[in-house]
Amino acid sequence: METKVILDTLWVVFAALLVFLMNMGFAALESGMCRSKSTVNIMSKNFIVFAVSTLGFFMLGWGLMYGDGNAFIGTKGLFFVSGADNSPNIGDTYEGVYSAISWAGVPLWVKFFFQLVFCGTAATIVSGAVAERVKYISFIVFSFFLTLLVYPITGHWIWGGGWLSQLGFMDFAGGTAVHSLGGWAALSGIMIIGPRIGKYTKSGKINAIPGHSVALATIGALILWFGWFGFNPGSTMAADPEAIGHILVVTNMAGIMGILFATATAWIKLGKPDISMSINGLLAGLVAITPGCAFVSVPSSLIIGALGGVLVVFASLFYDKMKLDDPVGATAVHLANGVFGTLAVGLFAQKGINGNEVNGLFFGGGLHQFGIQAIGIISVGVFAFILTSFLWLAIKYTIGLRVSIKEELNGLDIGEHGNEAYPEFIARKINYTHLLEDINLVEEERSKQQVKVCY
Amino acid sequence: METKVILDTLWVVFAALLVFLMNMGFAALESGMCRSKSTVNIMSKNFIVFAVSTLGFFMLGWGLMYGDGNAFIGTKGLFFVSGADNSPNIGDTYEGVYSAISWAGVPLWVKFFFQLVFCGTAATIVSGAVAERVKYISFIVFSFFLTLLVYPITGHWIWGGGWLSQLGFMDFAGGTAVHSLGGWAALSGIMIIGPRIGKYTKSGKINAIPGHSVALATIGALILWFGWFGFNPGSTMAADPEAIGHILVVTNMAGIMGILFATATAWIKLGKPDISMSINGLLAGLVAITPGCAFVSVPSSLIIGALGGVLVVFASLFYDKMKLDDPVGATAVHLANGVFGTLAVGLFAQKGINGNEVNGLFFGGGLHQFGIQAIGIISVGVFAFILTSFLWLAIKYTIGLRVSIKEELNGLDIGEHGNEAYPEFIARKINYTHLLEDINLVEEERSKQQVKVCY
Amino acid sequence: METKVILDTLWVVFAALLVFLMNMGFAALESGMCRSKSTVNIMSKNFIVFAVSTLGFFMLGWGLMYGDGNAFIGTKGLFFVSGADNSPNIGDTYEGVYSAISWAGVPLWVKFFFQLVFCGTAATIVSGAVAERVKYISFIVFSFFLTLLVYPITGHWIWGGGWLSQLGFMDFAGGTAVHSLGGWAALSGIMIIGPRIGKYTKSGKINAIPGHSVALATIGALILWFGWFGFNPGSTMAADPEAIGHILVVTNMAGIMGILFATATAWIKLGKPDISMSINGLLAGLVAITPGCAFVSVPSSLIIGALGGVLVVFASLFYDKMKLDDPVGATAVHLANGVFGTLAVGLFAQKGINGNEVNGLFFGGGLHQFGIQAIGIISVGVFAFILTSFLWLAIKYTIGLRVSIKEELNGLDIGEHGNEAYPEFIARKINYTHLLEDINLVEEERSKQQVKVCY
Amino acid sequence: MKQIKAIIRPEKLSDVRSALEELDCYKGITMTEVLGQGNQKGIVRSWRGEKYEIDLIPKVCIELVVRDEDVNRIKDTIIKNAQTGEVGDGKIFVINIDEVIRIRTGEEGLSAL
Amino acid sequence: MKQIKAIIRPEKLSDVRSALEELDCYKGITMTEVLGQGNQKGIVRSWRGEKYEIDLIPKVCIELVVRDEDVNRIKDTIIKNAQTGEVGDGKIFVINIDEVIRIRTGEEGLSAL
Amino acid sequence: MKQIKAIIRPEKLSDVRSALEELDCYKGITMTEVLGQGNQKGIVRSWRGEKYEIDLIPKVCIELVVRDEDVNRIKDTIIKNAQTGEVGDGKIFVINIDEVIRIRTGEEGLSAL
Ligand SMILES: Nc1ncnc2c1ncn2[C@@H]1O[C@H](COP(=O)(O)OP(=O)(O)O)[C@@H](O)[C@H]1O
Ligand SMILES: Nc1ncnc2c1ncn2[C@@H]1O[C@H](COP(=O)(O)OP(=O)(O)O)[C@@H](O)[C@H]1O
Ligand SMILES: Nc1ncnc2c1ncn2[C@@H]1O[C@H](COP(=O)(O)OP(=O)(O)O)[C@@H](O)[C@H]1O
Repeated sequence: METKVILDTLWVVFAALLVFLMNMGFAALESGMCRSKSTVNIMSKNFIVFAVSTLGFFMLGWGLMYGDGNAFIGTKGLFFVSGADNSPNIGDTYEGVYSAISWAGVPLWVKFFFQLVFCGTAATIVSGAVAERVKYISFIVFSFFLTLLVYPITGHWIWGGGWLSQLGFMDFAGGTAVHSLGGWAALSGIMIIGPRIGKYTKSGKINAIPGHSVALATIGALILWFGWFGFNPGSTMAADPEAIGHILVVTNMAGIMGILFATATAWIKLGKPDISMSINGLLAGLVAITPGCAFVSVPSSLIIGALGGVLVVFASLFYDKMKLDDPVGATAVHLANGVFGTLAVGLFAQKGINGNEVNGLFFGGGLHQFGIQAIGIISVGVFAFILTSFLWLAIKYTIGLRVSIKEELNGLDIGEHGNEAYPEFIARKINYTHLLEDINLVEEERSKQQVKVCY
Repeated sequence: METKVILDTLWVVFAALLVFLMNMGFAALESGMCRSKSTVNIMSKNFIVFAVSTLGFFMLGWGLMYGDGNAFIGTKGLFFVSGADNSPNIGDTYEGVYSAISWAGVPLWVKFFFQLVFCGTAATIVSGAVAERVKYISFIVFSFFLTLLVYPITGHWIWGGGWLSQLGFMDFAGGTAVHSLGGWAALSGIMIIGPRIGKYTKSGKINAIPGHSVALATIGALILWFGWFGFNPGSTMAADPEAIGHILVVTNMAGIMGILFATATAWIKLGKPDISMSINGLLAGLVAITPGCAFVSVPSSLIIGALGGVLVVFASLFYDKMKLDDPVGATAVHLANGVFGTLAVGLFAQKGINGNEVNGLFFGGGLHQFGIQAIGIISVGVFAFILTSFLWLAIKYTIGLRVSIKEELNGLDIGEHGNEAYPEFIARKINYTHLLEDINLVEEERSKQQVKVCY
Repeated sequence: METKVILDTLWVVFAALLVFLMNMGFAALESGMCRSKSTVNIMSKNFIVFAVSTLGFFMLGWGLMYGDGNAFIGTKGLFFVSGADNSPNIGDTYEGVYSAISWAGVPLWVKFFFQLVFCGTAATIVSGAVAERVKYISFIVFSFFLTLLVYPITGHWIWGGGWLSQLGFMDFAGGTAVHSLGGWAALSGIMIIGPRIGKYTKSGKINAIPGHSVALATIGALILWFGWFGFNPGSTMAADPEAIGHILVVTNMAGIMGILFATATAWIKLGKPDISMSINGLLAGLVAITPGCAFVSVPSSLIIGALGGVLVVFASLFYDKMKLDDPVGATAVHLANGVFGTLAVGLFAQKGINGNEVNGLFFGGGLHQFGIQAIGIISVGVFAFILTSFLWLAIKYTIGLRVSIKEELNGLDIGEHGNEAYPEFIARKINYTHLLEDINLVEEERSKQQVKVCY
Repeated sequence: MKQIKAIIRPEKLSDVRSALEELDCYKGITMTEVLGQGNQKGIVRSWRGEKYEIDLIPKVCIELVVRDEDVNRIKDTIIKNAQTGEVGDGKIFVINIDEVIRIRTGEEGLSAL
Repeated sequence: MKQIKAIIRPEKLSDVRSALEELDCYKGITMTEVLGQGNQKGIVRSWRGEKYEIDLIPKVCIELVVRDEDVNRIKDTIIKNAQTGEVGDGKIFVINIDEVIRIRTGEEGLSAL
Repeated sequence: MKQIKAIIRPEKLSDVRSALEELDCYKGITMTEVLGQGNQKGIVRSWRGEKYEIDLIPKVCIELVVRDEDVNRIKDTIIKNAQTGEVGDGKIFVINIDEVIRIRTGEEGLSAL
């Protein structure tokens, strides 16, 4: 047994560190996809978000999520991961208050770190969506409560022995627990904070705001791809060769189909193979396969990835049409595909794959599992959307959510941080905005002063 | 035995992921070494190439390479890795159609993924060589067939139980199977596609076209260095401590000697320690040691690396003299040093190192092994060069190989992708070309129209 | 036992490679924090430094450090790691001349590689401190002797069975052996080489010289964070699940508290959450926890990290006040926090954590251990400072240490390397220096010629 | 002919340009990114604990060469659309042009505009 | 003295400069990266599914201050080498210069060129 | 009014600007990054083994519009502070300005400076 603990620990630590590296991937991707005047701000957000998440998840999040308790929240060993626990003992030999995760035969701190990097990912997803206008301190506060409260509660339902897991909800690596949760938090955020100045005009025009560095964005995407090989196969939390091999390949297949189909969709629909869509396609495929990666076959993963790749293009266009400004496409990637992927489990799951005992609709399992998946998606969605909306609004009416128009025009880097990302390079403003045409100024009419100082 | 499977799987997965990360290394290196107006294109190529390679290698490549068959190609279990296979059983207990790789005691999908990342590397090598002028779709098509057909066939000869492996050809981690193969495909490519506009003038002048970001290029090189520690030591496909340690050190030694000697050579010959040469020196040393890393001693690795470092400088100058425009030096690195390193096995191999049973020329083994190595190099070279030439030509005369002059002048990013890599930064064109002096325009005289629209 | 060797080897190789990747982290961080006109030079230094370190540590460093010998240096198996050794045998079964490290049950080359990446880190630290003015060749020569001689000798004292280890000096992962040693070498370097032109004026003004790319710097910091998870937990050199889990979490806790407290300190004291301080805060926390990561509890690590985060801000301001120009804050991070962290072991160490047998001051152990820590810090500091000062001065009076004023003004990239990092982007000189006000020109009065050609 | 050279705020460029394009006397424009200093204050930034002020503020310089009789309309259009009333709105300079040639055709004078 | 200010295509700069350097009346040049708009159409780009047009096209502005009698030769050389015949070749403007001073020596007038 | 346009070394900008700011006739400045070529030699660089020369050297162009009577003081201040005596110190050009308008207020003429 001792050897097994070591093997599992090596695997889980390795996987956790790959997921940790996704912090760098998101930082590069998100800043590359935004303007140079916000680079310091985005980098700062992505840099501090893991610090804040660690604090939130350590202080209370872990306990709420994995502490023994009721169907809705953990109630034991709540604070500072300090409950009784004799990990790496498992099964009957386990004695402690974190029994929902006692199946994993690794030391407690290893479990904690592995779960922490997942929690951090959910918080990072939000960062990109509200970028270029959210106040730094407000994002910090939001992330703290997200990781302290929101993520752990729905996490408890799904992975912590809560009601959804009892119901048989299947979410192997976090399509709902991590991605769509982060996506809902992002969605409520962009609805409440509003679009960037210059994005939508009163006359209904949608302005493209191109990212300032495709190099940075692509590097970020490649790092995320790399990290996902920890995210999905690592969720075994055990060094199981067959499962690891299977999930590795399934994950990659979905990712590449996401790339190929998003690229092709953009090429056909928009006329050129826009790289921003290829990147979003990769992530869409990876998100879509996340909940089901251990339960579906390789051919199914090709289909799921391909559908994810198509979906992300249309979702992006849809959000834009709804005037929901999401600079990096976080909602199109994580929300739309987190939902789709979770549903896909109910369609494509196959008995026997990695010991899975459920068949999806397409494999003769009927609509049963699909229904459960839908219940999970909706309940997590409603809960998360309401709670995060409340959080965003509470922040808005206390410390404020959005920087001033003047600061937004000059860039958050100078206003919020007193730094410039590239002080030596001469930049031009690509998106010369017709200021008085901008939809943001409608609501500003009340506060004329603000318009006054906006230049 | 079970434990050994787990250990080997952990090691192989870890190594495979390091090699996977080389995708990011190549993306950064290649785009950094080209102009900013091609950055989106290069990033897109390096991003989609692994997707295409996965498809090619999955659909047929794996079967051709590792399927049981004859001395030239695999014929069983050809499509979709769907042949019978009871991995991780090895040796006598193995039952299946991929017996050439049945020595590796890991699950089939792990084998597949490990081999896939090598296949992907070969395809990526080509990307840099034909950069800044090849059509995006044409590169995609070429990569597909390279990984579906060319790489697997020569791979079968070398690693799949084919005639070269029967002959005793030694290529531990792919100096010929991966690097020089990619190099030959690159060479035929740059011969057929021709140099970038502005590179060579009719009067014989060679214009330097500096890369747009040394930062990006160096980061890429450091990631490649990191990835190589998966590439070479991982090729054990088994968690063998002695072998891993030895190969790790030998690989690093060759790499650092490559850096030091290329830097010194450039310093002496060209007057300054040009970083582009230091980077190419690293890669040269790493490629040169790749085929022999398990068979040569640490002192030998120092020599091989040093020779690789010198070779790459002269090879770069030679290709330029031959008017073979290779923006990133892919041929000087992967072809010249892949060939050199494979020959070096015949010179430096030593009995007893990691169970090796052959002595090279310098250790009393005579010319025997050297001869076999030469046969392997030549046969793979001739085959790959002809087949890839045919592929490039077929593409040229169907969908076309090269973008229009106008598009090349404006940059492929806008023409092919409708994106700009750095839309906010003001860039200047470094290499103001004397258009009418350019050798490309000679062949254009036939098609005057094209010249007309070129501005 | 065999399985244990494999497990330990996998872990050590994995950890070593994470530390290796810190080369990329430092390269990105340091170049991002300096001006674009020095980018090629910094990248070149960080690229070649691992090559030089490998050579130095291979030729003699390893032998001096781990060879059996006296309390001050190793004397057996000195050159080329060629002493007798039957690793991975350990304990009584070990026969060889590197007994100080015979406790680690991995093959010799794995030990060597693991120690090498630490040695390389020490050399890299220096690189950032003397950046933007040191001659390339001079830095190469210094690094060679640092890794050949200085690092190994103090390393022998601490880890090689020398007098400090006999005394009971505790430095788990190298707060003194690596970080403060590198810091002392950096400090003597910046004292002898003097500040960059434009940094300090005769009238006492301190000019900020902002880094040219916050994106690059932040990416570098995130990679360093990732690498540190190899640095600290890897120093177990054994796949010990409990220890790995503990050290992982403790390291991360210190890092995040470093971020949070440095950010807050900067926000309060300087008015804005300057990202350069957040980054330095992370590194400060990580350095501070390095020596004690295996000996202190999680709560203690929170405190140590927080103190490190505050310390680094004040240390940065202090160095600037002393007119010690350290472009990237290497001394504030590695020296100040290496010293602080090593002392902190004497305060926070707790019996029982990972088999530790010593209590620090705060846990009832009295001042005993604190005293030993102080002795270690002082002796290593004095020795390293004197020896490296001597080295810098020897270089200064032979091949010269600093580039000419003209070259410094134009940037080292062109002068030293004949390259430009970003030849296509139009850059402006942010820090237009009042040349005749600069303190550097005082000492130049002697050599008027030099002033003449300086424009 | 006259060259009208205006230094304006970058945010105002779009408004100015679309207004100009509606004038029939508008023929073309050339624009440069510049840095300017006048009455407007700069912004303080910091790096590693030290503050520094960039008192040169990014502006856009637009140049239009127009017929003498169109100078006023162009001027007025620029003023109307670039004005915010805050310090830093910029300046317009008018300079005499001796000759204009269109490179494509070699035309000179008014028809080259 | 006159300032000859020409807006040309970036690709043509090398050809123009090497032709100018062969003239004995060539003394020096100052060049700026600019963006221009005239009859030439812009290029459409896209980002995340939305198209946008950059109708300001990168051009190079070269300025040479020359003696009055050399204006024509310079002008002709520029036209000859910058012309492609396609829309967007650019313009040449000639402006009168009152004074020229060489900073290095303080020389004024023609000898300062 | 006159426009004083000076091409100077980037390193000298700080010295020139702080000297100018001490003059009471100094009102504002606009600056552009330019590349210049004259008597000064370029620097040779290399890439992947091939050398290339960038003979266009980075310079800064400063423009000040001033009253006629202030031209000489400004000129002298620039010369004094931008001069190093080495080739490449740059040039000053003086150009006549017909009109000046302050966009913020619409003021014209001298009061607009
Ligand atoms: N005398 C001048 N010469 C050249 N440029 C000037 C002059 N005065 C102002 N400018 C330019 O006009 C811009 C705006 O001027 P400023 O004095 O700040 O605002 P305002 O004109 O509203 O008082 C400056 O940033 C500078 O580029
Ligand atoms: N009236 C003008 N004032 C200033 N610049 C102009 C004017 N007309 C044209 N330009 C500049 O000349 C460039 C080329 O002009 P364009 O009208 O596109 O081509 P062509 O002169 O061949 O018809 C423009 O991009 C712009 O920079
Ligand atoms: N005739 C000219 N027209 C326009 N710019 C010029 C001219 N001559 C020189 N310059 C500018 O002045 C700069 C310095 O000139 P240069 O001849 O190198 O030095 P110096 O004036 O000290 O002899 C050049 O880089 C160029 O920008």
